[in-house]
Amino acid sequence: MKKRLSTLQVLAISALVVAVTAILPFFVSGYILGLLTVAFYFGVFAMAWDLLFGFAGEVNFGPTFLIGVGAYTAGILDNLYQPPIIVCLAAGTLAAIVGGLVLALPALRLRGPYFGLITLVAVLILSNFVVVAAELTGGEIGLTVPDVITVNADTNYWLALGFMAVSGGILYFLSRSPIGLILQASGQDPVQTNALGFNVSKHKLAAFIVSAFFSGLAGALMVFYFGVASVGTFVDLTVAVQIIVAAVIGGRRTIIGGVLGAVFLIGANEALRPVGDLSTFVVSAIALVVVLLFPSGFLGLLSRLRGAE
Amino acid sequence: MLFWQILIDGFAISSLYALGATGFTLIFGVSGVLNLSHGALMVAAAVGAWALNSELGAGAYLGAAFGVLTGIVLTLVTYHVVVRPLQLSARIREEEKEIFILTATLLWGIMIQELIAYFFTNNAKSVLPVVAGVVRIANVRTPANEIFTAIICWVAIALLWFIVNRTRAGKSVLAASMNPRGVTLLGVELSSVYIAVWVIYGVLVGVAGVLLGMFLGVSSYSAGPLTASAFSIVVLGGLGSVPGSLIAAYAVGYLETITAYTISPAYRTIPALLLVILVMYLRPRGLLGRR
Amino acid sequence: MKPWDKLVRGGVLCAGAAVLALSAGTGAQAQDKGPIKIGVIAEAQSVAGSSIPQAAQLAAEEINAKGGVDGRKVEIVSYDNHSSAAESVRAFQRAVSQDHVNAVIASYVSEVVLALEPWAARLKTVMVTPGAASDVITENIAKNYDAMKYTFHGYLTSGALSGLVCDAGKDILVDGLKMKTAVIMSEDAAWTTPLDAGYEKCLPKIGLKVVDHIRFSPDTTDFTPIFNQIEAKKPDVIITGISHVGTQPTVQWKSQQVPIPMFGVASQATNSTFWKDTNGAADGVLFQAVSGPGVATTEKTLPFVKAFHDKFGNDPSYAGYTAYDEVYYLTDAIKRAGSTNSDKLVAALEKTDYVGTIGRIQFKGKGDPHVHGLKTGKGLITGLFLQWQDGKQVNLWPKDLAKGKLKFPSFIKVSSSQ
Amino acid sequence: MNAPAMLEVSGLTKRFGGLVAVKDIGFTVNSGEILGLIGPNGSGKSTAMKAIVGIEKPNAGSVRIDGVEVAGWPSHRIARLGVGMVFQHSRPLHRQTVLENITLALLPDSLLHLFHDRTTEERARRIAERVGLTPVLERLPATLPFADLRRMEVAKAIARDPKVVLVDEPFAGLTSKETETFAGLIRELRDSGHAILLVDHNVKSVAALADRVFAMYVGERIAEGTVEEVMRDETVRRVYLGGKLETAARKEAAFADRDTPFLRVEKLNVFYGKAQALEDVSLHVHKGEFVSVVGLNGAGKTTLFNAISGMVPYSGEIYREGRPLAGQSAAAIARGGIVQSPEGRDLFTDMSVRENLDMGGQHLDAATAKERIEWLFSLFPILKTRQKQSAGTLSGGEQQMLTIARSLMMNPDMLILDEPTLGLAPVILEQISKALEKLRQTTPITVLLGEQNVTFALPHADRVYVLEHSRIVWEGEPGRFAAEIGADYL
Repeated sequence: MKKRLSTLQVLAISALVVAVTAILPFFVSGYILGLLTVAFYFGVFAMAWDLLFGFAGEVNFGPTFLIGVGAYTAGILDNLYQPPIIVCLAAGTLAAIVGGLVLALPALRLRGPYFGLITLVAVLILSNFVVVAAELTGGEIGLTVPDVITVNADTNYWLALGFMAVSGGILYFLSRSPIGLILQASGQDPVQTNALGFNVSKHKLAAFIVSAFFSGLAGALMVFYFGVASVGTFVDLTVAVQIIVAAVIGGRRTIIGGVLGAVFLIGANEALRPVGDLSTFVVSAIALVVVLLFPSGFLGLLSRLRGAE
Repeated sequence: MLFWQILIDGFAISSLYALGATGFTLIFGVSGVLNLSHGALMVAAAVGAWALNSELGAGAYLGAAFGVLTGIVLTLVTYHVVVRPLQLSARIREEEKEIFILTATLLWGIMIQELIAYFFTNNAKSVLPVVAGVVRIANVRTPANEIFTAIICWVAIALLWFIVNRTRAGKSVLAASMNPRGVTLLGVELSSVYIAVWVIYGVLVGVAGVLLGMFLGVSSYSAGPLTASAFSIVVLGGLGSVPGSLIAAYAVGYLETITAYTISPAYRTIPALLLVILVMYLRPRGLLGRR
Repeated sequence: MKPWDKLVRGGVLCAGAAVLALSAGTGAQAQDKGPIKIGVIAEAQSVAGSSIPQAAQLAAEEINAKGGVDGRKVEIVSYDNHSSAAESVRAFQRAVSQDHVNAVIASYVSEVVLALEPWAARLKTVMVTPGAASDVITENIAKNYDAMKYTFHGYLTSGALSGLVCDAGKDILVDGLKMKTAVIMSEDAAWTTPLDAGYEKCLPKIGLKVVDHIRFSPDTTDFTPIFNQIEAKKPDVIITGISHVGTQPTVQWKSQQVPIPMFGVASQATNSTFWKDTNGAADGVLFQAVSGPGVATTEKTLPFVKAFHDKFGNDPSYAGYTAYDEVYYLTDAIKRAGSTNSDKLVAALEKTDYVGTIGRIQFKGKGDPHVHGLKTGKGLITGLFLQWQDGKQVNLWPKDLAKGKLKFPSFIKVSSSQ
Repeated sequence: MNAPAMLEVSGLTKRFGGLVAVKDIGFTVNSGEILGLIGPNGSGKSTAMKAIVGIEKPNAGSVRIDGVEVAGWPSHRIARLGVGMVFQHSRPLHRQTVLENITLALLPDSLLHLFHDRTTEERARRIAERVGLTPVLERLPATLPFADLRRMEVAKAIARDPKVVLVDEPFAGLTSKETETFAGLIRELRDSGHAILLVDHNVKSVAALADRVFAMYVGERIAEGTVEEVMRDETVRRVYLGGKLETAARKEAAFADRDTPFLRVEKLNVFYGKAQALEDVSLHVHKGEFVSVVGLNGAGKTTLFNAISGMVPYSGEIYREGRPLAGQSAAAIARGGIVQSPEGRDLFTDMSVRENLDMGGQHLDAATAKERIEWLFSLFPILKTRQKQSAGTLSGGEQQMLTIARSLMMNPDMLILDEPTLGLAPVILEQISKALEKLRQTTPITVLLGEQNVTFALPHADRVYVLEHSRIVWEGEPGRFAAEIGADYL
């Protein structure tokens, strides 16, 4: 019988991987760093989504609602008043948490596809709002913010890596903590979990807040990396699809699988540049094959291989 | 005048919504599948019709027929390559199959969309209408194609109603949507019922796609919004309920048209989205939802 | 273009990319002696975008065939941005920090160019856009010239476009057809804000009263209500500002048989495939353009179109013309600057005076609210006014370049005398 | 008794729309006492249980836990106050070990409790030891035998030492040996002072454990008292056994196909995951014979019928007229003439009565179908007047008749009837009973009937099998039933 890795072991292995990736800037080009920077932020999106879906059991088609709210709040604030970036980040995160609460209200009432629709509609309304309130948001052209954190590729990379590592650590720790257990039980069988004496609504609400916190903060940080907030980057359903696909092919209910999925998606898209226009097609096809043949994702595949040894 | 305009224009667009949503809800009602490649299939049908006519000069009728055929073939491929393997998979827990089918059909839709963009660019295309010209109804100049669209939509819906309520095979489909076990116990192979449903769905998708291509035009970008709108209409009406979808399609269609006429075309979709949220809060199972 | 051509071409491109990748390894050392590299970031799947790398490649090959720039070859490195601002930023970073390009030609989408603009400043790399129209691009430069000066607007701004539409409108609509009233119909997008403001200002000046102004969401698919609303105002002409919304307005204009001509900016109409995409609904549509088939705007226009057609099998989009010119004047500026240093290159580009395929190109100077925008007017860029007639784009304006006469489909009722 | 009541229920009422599922129910359970709450399916006992723990909000009445009024509270608060519930079907955490599953139940309902601590784990270990799970602590639930999964559920329910423990169908799916150990476990709980409510179908299954029994039927109390009192109770006897039995069995030797019976089942085994639903079941049915399979709920009747109908995978053999049925699809078996009228009825609720019948007669030509419908209307006259009504709006009895009629439309060689009496009023039972008798007298049809209601099962039967805990424990003529095994059926 195979023994699962303990939380500490996983954190140790992850720390090692992070340490190795941290010295990458001394070896690889700025371009690959830029690629990984984006992949790390996407990884955080995917991990935050996994907390909601994999643990709390909420099918959220609109992770970009939380991300978009965070990103645009931070961007608009910077554009209007140019406070220190840290203030913008805090405001974006806060707004995303409020968004998370708004989203959580129907989630406590609706199940499955019905809640899924609400999240979808939330994204559509947000993107409509961005276009309609073009004065404030820059419309579908996008909002260019005056400040970025830094233009140095190495610094940006380390920032994203650090943020991803810390977020991943916290989310993973939470998922393995007593709260993670309760959340998972709530997602699987809310009636029984209630009867065990747990306030399922309270825990789900907490999951929404945590997920919104990381989604919003990551979104806000990414605004100050790109220097621009646009519907196509932060809100659009295609971005939501990428996040969900990253989390699913990385391995659901693993938290850290989301990072693997994100790095794979963005890396594959890049590696496939030679096939030109077909790269998205090929990446989708690979992801579909993973979903069809390896339903537990990369991490599931990995643990199967380990089990076979 | 404005009243008549809204009435007539709203009717055509609503009929089209209704036809698109009917197939979507039928497939959910019978086999429990939410097919997120719905929009991509519709676009593929429309582009098929467009391509045969524009690239090979086949004419409007042949083009439309080819478009519908494209829809049917791709729908069956969707079922056999994407949906069926997941439904049969022993490695995925039953309660997780829903999210897997959602993800897989989503990816499949993107693949179709990308292939269309690759071969035919993502420019918007409109299918050559079978009928051209305009007609005056109640002093509103209405394109003949709009009337044609509404008629075909209703003919298709009526035909569907007839098949489902008046033929043996159709009855089995209807029965299976209420109780698949009951159908099996009466000696009807569920697997053939499923194939029949997917074929019907394919026809509906094909016809809706081609009509959409004639009426409004499509591009590979339309796939996502089309799926989203079918999804909202179907959930609004109550998942699996065909009459519910019809009502929801008209509610959304008219709400959009009224907004476009009386407020501003820029806000067209917003009230409909708010309506969805409102209904979800008041009636969490949709207008006519049962489960 | 036929699908199988594309497959073959895809194969060739793959092979080319492999060779490029190999040669890049050896060439990266000798920066100043190696080839001049120009990055092209564009939307490969759209008709307007796909011409950009093709036209740039054509220009580079022509320059190289004549011995290059001071002996240095010109090399185009292209990136597909999938119409996404985020992917464009990534491509821009890659172009600068990995592929060490000397300048970038980027996109026809304003969203993308605006996203890249700060990066051009941060990475101090010259960027020219062949097709974006937003006035904000140049306004940004004016606001903070020293930082933002690396961006050049190689296409007309919306404000400039509205002026050109009015110029043509005066001759064709007011003088020619005695029209008096107009409705402005434009998509609700940032690029149309200055365009509409321009229309509102210049249309009354040429004698067209604006009786209504309709802005609609770029996601609109059903235009019936919009056309009905316009018709109710009984204007003589619809002045358009449409791009992202695609072919739908045109198709429904025809199917609904709206008896009022459309005139103005309609980016999709400039594509040679527009007739096919709209099943001929384009017939009679009037649109502003910087170039047109068979129209010798300058002596370079027709040879370019021919070469492009021979090489790629279709006609270039409007962004193709500008991208082609941009490679020429970029390399020319590098030659004049005697260096690929970005600051020297900016200085040289500002002195550009180059006759390209769309006219004589000069940039507005420091101090202008639209610094680094193209100068327009007689002797510089006047633009054209074309009409779709029987599957062809026919130029009507200016008169000296006209190739045909105004002609409307039967459902259009031009009757300004009522 | 002098001890204060730990659980005190009075006037408890729960309505679903127009249906009154629980009507004015009241009872008490003291600490150190086991009360059996029994009632046939549909009697409202599960709803009563859910209303007590707060999963369903009661419409009226009071529920007191150790004196505290909790009616209407959310279930997590009731649980925190000291109510543990052992669910019949539960979904444990698949990716967590048994130990972690038990630890879950010990966690505080707090968002600030972020670290696992040793003491909680120690407590979890002790609880596991108490229920006998120590050897499997580190295993995943999916690898456990079914009995251990039930133990784990008990461990979770008692983890925080609740005052009241509710157990839903304590012995369903357990073998007799496992049942014994499990009963021992529950007894221990009682002896350590818990108040225990066992919810089950009949007296017998809780007889050995319960100190008192409370019996329900269609939402109402019918009897209360010691096991012996309730077993003697007239109403209970009528509900479970009915009146006196008259049988009219034909001798087995009278059937022509003695060597190769119409249906032969041999060493049938069926598993649902870990739980064994059928164990080495063998039986046979002759052509034209009427065979009843008698067994309590959960004994395996439905599983047996579903195996014959090809709807669940099995090991062993099922022969029809000497040829194996394995490999045929469920629909093909039905088309071949073995038609099931299922327990859950599986009607097409939005279709009319007539349409439901038409669905059954799909393969018939129009004339034959018409003839058959006429015949069925003579068998069930009420259906004729309800022709246009949609099936979902029929009463339970009418639905049952429609289900049987729909199966008969298939013109079956053999009709499998699964629990046709479930939740029906006695007057309806009589009508159905008459129809079956008519069927038996006037047609050559073979019938395999599954029933927990002995009164209904015996009169028509030529032969009877008794199924208990997944096994056939008795076989014989109905006349011998009462004397040999009848007492088990209360």
